[in-house]
Amino acid sequence: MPGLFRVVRESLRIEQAMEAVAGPDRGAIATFHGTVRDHHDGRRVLRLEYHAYPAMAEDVLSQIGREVQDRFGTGHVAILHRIGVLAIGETSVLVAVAATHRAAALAACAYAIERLKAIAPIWKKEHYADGSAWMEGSAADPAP
Amino acid sequence: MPGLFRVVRESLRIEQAMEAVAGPDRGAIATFHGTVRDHHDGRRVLRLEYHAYPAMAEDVLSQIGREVQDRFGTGHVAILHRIGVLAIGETSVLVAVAATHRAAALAACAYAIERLKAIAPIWKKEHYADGSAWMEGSAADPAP
Amino acid sequence: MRVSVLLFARYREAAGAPILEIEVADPATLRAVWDAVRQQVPALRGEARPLLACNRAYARPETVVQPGDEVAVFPPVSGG
Amino acid sequence: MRVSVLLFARYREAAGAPILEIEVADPATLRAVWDAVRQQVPALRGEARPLLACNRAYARPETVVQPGDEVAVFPPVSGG
Repeated sequence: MPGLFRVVRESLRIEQAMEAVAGPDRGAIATFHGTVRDHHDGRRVLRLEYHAYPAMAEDVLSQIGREVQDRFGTGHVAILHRIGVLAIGETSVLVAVAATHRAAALAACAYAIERLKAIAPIWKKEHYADGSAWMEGSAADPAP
Repeated sequence: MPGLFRVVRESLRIEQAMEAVAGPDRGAIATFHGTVRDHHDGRRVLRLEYHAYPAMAEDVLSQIGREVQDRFGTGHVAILHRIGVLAIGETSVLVAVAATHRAAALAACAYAIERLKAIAPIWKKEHYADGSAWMEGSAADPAP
Repeated sequence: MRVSVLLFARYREAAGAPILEIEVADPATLRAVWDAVRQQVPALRGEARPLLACNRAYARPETVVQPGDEVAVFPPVSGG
Repeated sequence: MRVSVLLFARYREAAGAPILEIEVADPATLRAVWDAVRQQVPALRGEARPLLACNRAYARPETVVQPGDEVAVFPPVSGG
């Protein structure tokens, strides 16, 4: 299956995700970039730290790619997540989906980022001027 | 108002659109890229030619930016359309929307490309091995 | 009243020119302008869905054209 | 039966180590493994929603752990 599913420490580059999904038989590419915001719930954020269970996270991202194939009919999916300490404005996650038509590309891209947030074993820690806090999601337990 | 709305002859670069919309208070950027496909309705396409009413097209793209602001609450929108002759795989249109949260960015991006296709005074001509044909959309007359 | 009409895409190819200079009775509506264009370009006589614009904005056929207005007619759009 | 349990994020900080070696009666379920982890790490005793994984896939508490399985426990995820 085509596709690129990685958890990495280096800066994420949109070109890498685009190249992994583009092709002459596809007319549409939708992408999503999560970037580090300088605030959360009214509190000033200085930087973020992402931690992962990398081997399982890459398996889960690949699984999301298979779900996209089943639901939207395209296997041209790239999902990249960065870990480590990120500064404000840096990209923490990148999703790119290419498809023949735009509706599938746009819907699949939105689906993939929702699924990533619900099931990828990755955690975010927010750092403030006076401390830090782990974020924990509220999604249902992904166990089958 | 922030935003970038252009009809250009040069290659479209995703970096230009991203830079125009990104910022430290926004955690999400959604993009859409329309690229030239090598087929349409079962027919092999050799290249595409885009023609526009450039001054009006840029006004219409700016109007779409204002619609996005009204509906999705973000003015961080870039819409770039290329004109001239494009080879297979080249990008004909680029939309980027940044917002505080992902739902708004994703929905606004999908909205902007739909509106562009419905109302921007731009036309596509497909070139085949044995001729060419203007494409014409089926959207309702945009007159108020 | 003399009006310069911008043509685009297939209409431009049909007319063989990007701009047509037409004469219409004053005051003229966009509908009258379009009728004069079709008179001058036989290939456009069968057009069912022309889009009309005045000063770079879509406009209805009833719109009255003022001297100096930028008037354009073109087929349904297909960008993206 | 000896099981190595991978911990992540807040659980790792609570335990002060990325891996815990625990002893459980054979055959052991993931629930028994988690109970043993909580026994060893008092700070995790109040955890209501641990996620459990076996061989890099989410698994239910009833899952029986085989020797050599890669077992992990971690809090609700928050990537993106």
